[in-house]
Amino acid sequence: MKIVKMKRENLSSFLEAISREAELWAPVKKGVDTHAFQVVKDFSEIDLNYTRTILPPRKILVPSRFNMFQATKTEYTPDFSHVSNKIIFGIHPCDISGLLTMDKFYSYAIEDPYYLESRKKAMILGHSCWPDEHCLCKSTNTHIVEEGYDLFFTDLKDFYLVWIGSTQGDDLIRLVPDLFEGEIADQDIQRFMQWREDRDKAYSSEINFVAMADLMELRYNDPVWAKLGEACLACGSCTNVCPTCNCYNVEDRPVLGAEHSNISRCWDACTLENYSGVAGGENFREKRADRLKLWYTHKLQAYISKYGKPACVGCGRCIATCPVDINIKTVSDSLDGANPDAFWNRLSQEVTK
Amino acid sequence: MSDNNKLKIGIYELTGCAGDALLILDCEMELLDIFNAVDIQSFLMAKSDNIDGDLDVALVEGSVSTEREIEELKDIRKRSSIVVAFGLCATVGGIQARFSEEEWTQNLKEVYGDTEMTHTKAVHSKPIDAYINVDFYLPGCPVGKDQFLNFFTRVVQGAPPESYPVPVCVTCKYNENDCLLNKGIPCLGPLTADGCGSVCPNHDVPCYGCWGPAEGANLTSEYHLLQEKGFDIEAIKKRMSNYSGSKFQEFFEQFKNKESK
Amino acid sequence: MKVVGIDHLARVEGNGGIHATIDGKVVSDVKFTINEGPRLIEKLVLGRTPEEDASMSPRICAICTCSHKNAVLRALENAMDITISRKAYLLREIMHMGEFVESHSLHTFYLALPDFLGFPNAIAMASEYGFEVKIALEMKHYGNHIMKVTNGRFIHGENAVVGGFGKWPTQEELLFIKERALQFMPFVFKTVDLFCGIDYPGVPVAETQYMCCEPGDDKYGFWGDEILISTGEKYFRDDYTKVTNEFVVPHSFAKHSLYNGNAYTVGPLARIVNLGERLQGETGKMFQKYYNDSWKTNPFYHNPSRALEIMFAFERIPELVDEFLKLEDEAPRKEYTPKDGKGTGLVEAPRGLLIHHHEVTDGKVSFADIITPTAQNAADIERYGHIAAQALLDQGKGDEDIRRHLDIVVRAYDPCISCSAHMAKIRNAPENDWQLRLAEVKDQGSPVFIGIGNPSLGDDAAGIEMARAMKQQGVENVWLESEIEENDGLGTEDNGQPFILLDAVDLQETPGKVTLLPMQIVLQNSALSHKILPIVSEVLNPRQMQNAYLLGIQAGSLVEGEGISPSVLQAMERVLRQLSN
Amino acid sequence: MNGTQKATKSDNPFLPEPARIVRTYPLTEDVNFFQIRIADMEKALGFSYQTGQFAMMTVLGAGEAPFSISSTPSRPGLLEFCIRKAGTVTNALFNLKENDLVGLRGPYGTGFPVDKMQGKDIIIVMGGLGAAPLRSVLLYCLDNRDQFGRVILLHGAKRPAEMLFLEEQLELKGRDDLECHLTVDSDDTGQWTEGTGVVTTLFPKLEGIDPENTFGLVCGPPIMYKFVLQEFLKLDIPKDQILMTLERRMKCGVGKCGHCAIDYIYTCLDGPVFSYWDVIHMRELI
Repeated sequence: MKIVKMKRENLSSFLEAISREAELWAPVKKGVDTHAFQVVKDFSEIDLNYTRTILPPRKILVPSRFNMFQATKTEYTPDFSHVSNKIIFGIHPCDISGLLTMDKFYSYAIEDPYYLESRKKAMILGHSCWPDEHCLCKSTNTHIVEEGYDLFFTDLKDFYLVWIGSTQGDDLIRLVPDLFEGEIADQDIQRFMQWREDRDKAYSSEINFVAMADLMELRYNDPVWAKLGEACLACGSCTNVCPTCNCYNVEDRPVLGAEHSNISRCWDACTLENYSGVAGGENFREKRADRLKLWYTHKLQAYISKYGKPACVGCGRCIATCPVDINIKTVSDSLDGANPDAFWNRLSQEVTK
Repeated sequence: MSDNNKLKIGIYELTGCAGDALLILDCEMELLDIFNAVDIQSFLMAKSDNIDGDLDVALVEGSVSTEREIEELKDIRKRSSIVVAFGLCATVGGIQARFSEEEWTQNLKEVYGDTEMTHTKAVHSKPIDAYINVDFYLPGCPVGKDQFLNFFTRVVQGAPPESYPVPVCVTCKYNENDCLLNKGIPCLGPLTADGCGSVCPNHDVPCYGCWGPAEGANLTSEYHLLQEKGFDIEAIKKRMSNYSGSKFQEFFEQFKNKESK
Repeated sequence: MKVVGIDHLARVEGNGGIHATIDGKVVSDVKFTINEGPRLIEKLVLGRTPEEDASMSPRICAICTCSHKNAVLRALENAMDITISRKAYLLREIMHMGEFVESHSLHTFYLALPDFLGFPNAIAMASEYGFEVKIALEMKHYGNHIMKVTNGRFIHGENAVVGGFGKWPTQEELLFIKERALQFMPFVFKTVDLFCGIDYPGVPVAETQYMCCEPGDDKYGFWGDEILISTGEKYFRDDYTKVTNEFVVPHSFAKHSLYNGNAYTVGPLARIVNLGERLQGETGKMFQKYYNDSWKTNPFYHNPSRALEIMFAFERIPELVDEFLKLEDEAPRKEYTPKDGKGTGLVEAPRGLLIHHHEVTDGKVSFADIITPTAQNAADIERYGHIAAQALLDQGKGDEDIRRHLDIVVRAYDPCISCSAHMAKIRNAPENDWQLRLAEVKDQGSPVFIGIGNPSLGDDAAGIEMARAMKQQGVENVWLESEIEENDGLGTEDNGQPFILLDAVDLQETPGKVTLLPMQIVLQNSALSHKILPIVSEVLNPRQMQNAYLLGIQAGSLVEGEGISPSVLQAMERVLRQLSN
Repeated sequence: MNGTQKATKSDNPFLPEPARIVRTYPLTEDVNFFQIRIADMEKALGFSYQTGQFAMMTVLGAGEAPFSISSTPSRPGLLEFCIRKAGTVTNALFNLKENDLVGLRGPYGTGFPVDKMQGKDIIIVMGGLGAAPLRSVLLYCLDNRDQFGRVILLHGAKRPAEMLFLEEQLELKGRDDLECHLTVDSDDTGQWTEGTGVVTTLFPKLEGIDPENTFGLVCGPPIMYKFVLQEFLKLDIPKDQILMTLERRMKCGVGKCGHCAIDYIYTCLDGPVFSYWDVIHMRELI
C-alpha cells in the first residue's frame, strides 16, 4: 500500500490519460438529484458530488442482460462480448464492499467465468464520500475499505490523497507520474485525520447491524413480516438496486432468419411474484411476506454461513428506493424493537370509500 | 406462399386501435424475415389474398364488441391450435371494457341514440377469454416490439416463451429513472405489467398502466400510498381503472376483500 | 337483386367493409360499414384528469396516434389557456411529420401500390420491386424513429403532455433525424415521380367539396385554428359543428357527416386541392409539374397527393430541427393548474381533418367530442362508390370488377377504421329488399307521396293509379303529378319528412319488379333521370332532395291506350299493401 | 481489449454438451422416458455421477431446466430421465424424436451417500414423479446387491395408469432379494392386484426393521414428505439416515442464479439430497 498526493486541478489530466487505456465509467447526473454510472467521454459530465447512484456498479460487470452463448444444436459457443477493459472511477467504499461480496459469491464452489472475467478486466478507482441521512455504512463497517480497489481517491478539497491498492493501480499512476507527489506534508496528514473525524460524525442514521443475524432467527415468526408483506409492492426495486444481489434468469431466444439461438442471462429478483415458481404451476413463495423474509434472511443471515459476512453494505439504496419504506433501516428498527412500526403505518389508516 | 412446413399464422383484428397489427408492420427491418419464416394465411391490414383455413397460431387483437365478432372469434378458435390474445384489448378488454354492463348500455344510448344497427349488434366490450380459451397472452398498448419478436421467433421454433411477468418498476430501475412515486407523482409502475421498457417514466411521465395489471400487483398498498400523498380516492380508482379493462372489476374485488379483513 | 362487395377490406387500418346492392341494372345502394364495435372513447375520458385524457383519447387509433395526441393537446391547452413554448411547438410539429412520413409511406407503398402494380401485397411485390420495397420500409422506419425520439415510442407515445413534453430529445438524436431526412431526398423525388406518373383508373365525376385546416400565413401545413372549405368558406375552430354535423347511420358504428347537405372529402387530396398552390421549394415545383384539374374529380389522386406530402415533410423536417436547436434551452413543459374551459383542437391527420373538442370542469374532463377523418369521408366514400359502381355496371362489367374497384376506391381514402370505430362486398339483394328499405325510410317520418306517369300509356299509369288508390284509402300527403303543377309546389309543411315518388320505370327487368332508390342515385342514371328530373327539381329543394326516393315498378307494356298489365297490377297491390302498413 | 475473447470451454460450468436422444417412450399420459447419450463418446463415458444427482438439459430455442437422473452410475454411457410435460422446456422436449439433439450439462448437486449406506438396509419410498431420482438409487442397490442389506421399495401412485416404471417394478417383484410393495390411491381399472391406499398404508407391511441399521429414502409430491417422515420416525430410523430429494426452480445448477435458495442453502449445491437432520431446523424446506 502506498499513498500519494495529487492536486485537484490534475484530475482531468489524469482522467484524460487513463481514458486512453480503457472505457471510462463514472457517476454522472441522471435525474433531478439522482446519479448513474455511465461511460464518460466528456469529463465535465462527471459529478463526484454524489451520494449514491440508482443502480450499483455491479451493472457494469454484470449487465442487466447479456449473452452467454450463441448456440446451434451441435455447438454452444460462449459469448463474452460484455467483457472488456473498463475503468470504473468514482466508486464509493460501500460499493467496493459490494463488489468484494460479489467476488466471494461468484467464486464460491464453482467459479462463474462471466463475472470473474468481467471483474478481472475492470479497474476500480474508488472515491471518498460524505454520508446523507440514508447512509448506514458506518453501522455495517463498510465506510472504509482496505482492499478491492486499484486506486482510491480521498477528496481533501484542493488535493487528493490517493491510495494505491494494486500493481495495476500503480501502473496507472506511472502513466502520468508528474501529476503525483510522493511527499505528503504533515499538514496534509492532519487534514486527512480531521476529515475522517468529521465524516464519522456526519452519520445521522444507524442500525443494530451486529444483532441482525440473530434477530432474523429470533423474530422469524414475528407478525411484522406479515405486515411488511401487506405493504410490499412486490416491484423488485429493493433487489435491483442492491449492490449484493445477483439472482438471474436465463432466456433462450432464437434469432429470426438465422439458425442459431442466443442464450442470455438477465437479472431476476426474489421479491418478484414468479421467482420461485416451477414448471407445472407450483410456486414455493407465493406470499410477498415469504419473499421479503427470504431476501432479508438470505442477505443478513445466510450469507454469513456461506461467505463469512452478511451481504448488506449500508449503501442506503433500498431506503432511497422503496416507495413504501420497506428497507434495511425500517426492517432492522422493527425487528430490534427500537420502533416496531417503523416500516410503515399506512395500512392501519382508515379507508373511507 | 404455400410452403407446407411453415407454421400457418393468422392475424385478426377485432375492436381496437389496430395498433398491435400495425406493430407487426412496424418491425420494418424484420418484416421480410417474418413473412419468410411463416405462412401468413390471413392478415387483413397487410394483404388481400387472405384464407380462412386451419391455423397453427392465431394472433387476435382487439376486444370483442359486436355479436359478429363473437362468431368470428369462435370460428378462429375452432380453426387454430394456439390462440394468442394480442395486445391489451384482447387480454383485458382495453380501455373500452372498463364500463360495467349498465354504464355501457347507458353510454351507448347517449352516443348512438335509438338507432338500431343493421349490420351487427354491439355488445359490452370484453377480452377474448370471455368467449374462448386463450393459450397465450401478450399484453400491451400496443404490444412491445421486442415482446412480439421474442414471442414470434420462439413460436417459430415451436416453443412459446415462458411467461415471466414483472412490473414496470423492474425495467424502470434498469433504466435508472427517478422514482416518480417517491416524488409524489401518481405513477402506476408497480401495478402494471412490464414490456414497454418503462417508456413513460423514461420521459419523466408517470406510468398510466397501459399494459394492464401486473400479476401479483399489490393494489391495496399503492392505493394507500397514493392516498397518503394526497390523492383522493375517486381519482386513484379512476386512474387505476383506465387501462385495466374488465379485469379491473376483479382486481378491485380483491382489494375490497382485503379491506374488509 | 344482389349485393356485391367486401366484408373485410384488406390493406386498410382496422376492420370494415363496403357493399353495393345491385338491383338488376341499377346500383340501388352502397354502404360503407364499420365492423368494429363502438368504443365510446368520448365517454371513457369523462371524469378523468386532462393528463389522463391526453393519454387515453389517442388510443382511438394506432396509426394516427400522434395526430390524436396533437389534437387532444391543442384542445385541452385551448380549454385551459395554456400556451406552450416555441420549442415544444416545433417538437410537436417534428413529431407530426414523423407520423406523416410513417403513415404515408406505409399507405402508398404497402397498401396502395400493389393495387396499381397487380400484386396481392407488398411482400409479394418485393420479388420484382425489391429496391422500392426495401427503401420504403426504411422510410417508414424513419417515420417511426422520429415518433419514438419525440414521443417516446412508435405507437401511443406519451412524451407529449399537456403543457409541452416530458423530456426533450438530445441534440444528437435531432441532428440524426435531420441528416437522415437529407439522405432520403433522392428516393423522395422518385416517390413523387412514381405516384404522380401512375395512370389512375377512375370514373370521372363532378368534383366534391374539399375540407382541411387553414394553416394560416398562406402556408402549407398540418394544423391551424380554422377550417377551410374548397367553396371558400372558413370557420373558426370552435364553430366546427357548423361544418361537420355528425349523425348516426344504421349500418355503421362510425357517424357520418355532411356539409351543406352534401358529402365532402378530407385528406391529402383535400389539402392539395385547397392548399397546393402554397407549396414551396421542391414540393412546390413538383406540384406545378404534376397537378391539374382532373385531380379534383377522382379520389385515386389521394395517392399522388400523399407522395407530395411525403416530400413536403422531408423538406420541412430539417427546417424544424434547425429552428429547434437554435432556441435557448428551457423547461420542456409548462406547469399548469387545471382551470375550467372549453377548447377545440384542429389538426390534419394523414387521412384528413381531425377535430377534438374537450371541456374541463373542476380539473376533470366534463365533455369530449372527437370527429375523425374517416367518419367525415364515409359519406363521400359511399357517394363516389355508388357512382363508380353504376358506371361500371353500365359498361357491362361483372361483379368481380365492381367488387375490386370498390375495394381500391375505399383504400384510396386510406380509411382508418379504428379511428371511426374496418370494409367491400357485392350482395344480391333479397326479393323483398325494397320492403326493408321502405321500412327504413318510413322510420324517418311520415312520407309525402307523389304519383307520376302517363295515365293513358299502358303500365306508365302505375304511379298515378297507386297515388289515387292511396288517396281513396285516406292516406295523408299524397299528391298526383298533375296536382303539383297546378299548385306550383307542395302545400305541405316542411318538417324533414321523406319524399317518395311512385312511378313505372324501365330498367329492363322482369315486369312487376319493384325497386326503391335514393333520388341522388336516380339523378345519376340517365335512363331514369330524364323523366323525373323536371318534376323533382321544381318541387324539392336541395335539402329535401337528400331525403327523396323513387319507388319504381318495372313496366311491361307501354302501349298507348292499353290498360295496366297483370304483372304490374300484382306489383301495385304488393306495394299498396306495404305502404298502408 | 478483445471483447469477443472466450473463456476456455472447460472453464465454463454453464456450457452444455450436445447430446442425442437415443430412445424415448411414454411411461404415463404425461410422463415420458428419455435415454440420452452425450454425442461425444469419450465425454459420454466420462460423465460420472452419483445416484440422486441432477443434470441441466437444454432444448434449443425453448430453454434449459434441471432433471433428476433416473439411471444408475453402475451402467455408464447412457443417461436416463423420466420427465413430466409441465412447462415450456418439457413441452418442446416432448416434441423431439429419437436421434434429435439436446444440450446436457452436469451432474450437479449432492447424491445419495451410497458409501455410508453400504451394508445397511434401505427403504425407498417413492410417489408420483419422485420415482425419477429414486429409481437411480434403487437400480444402483440392485446392481450392487451384495453391498446392501435388505432393499425395500414402497411405491404409491394415484391410479395404476399413473405409476411410473410399473412394468419394470412388477418384474422386479419377482426378485427374492427385493421387497417390493406397490399401492394406488384408487383402482379405476378393476385389474389391479397390488395394494390400494396412500403410500403410508404400506408401512405396516414392513417387519423386523432394525432402525439403527436402516436408511429411509423418500421423494414424492410435497404433501407426501410430512407423512412418510412421520412413519420413518415411528420406525426410529435416525434422522441422519432419513434422506429425501427436493425440487426447486433452478436456472444454473451451480449456486449462482439464486432461485433454489432456501434459508442459508442452495438446493443445487447443498441438495437436492438432504437428510432429515439437515432440514429439521430449516423452515420452508418441506
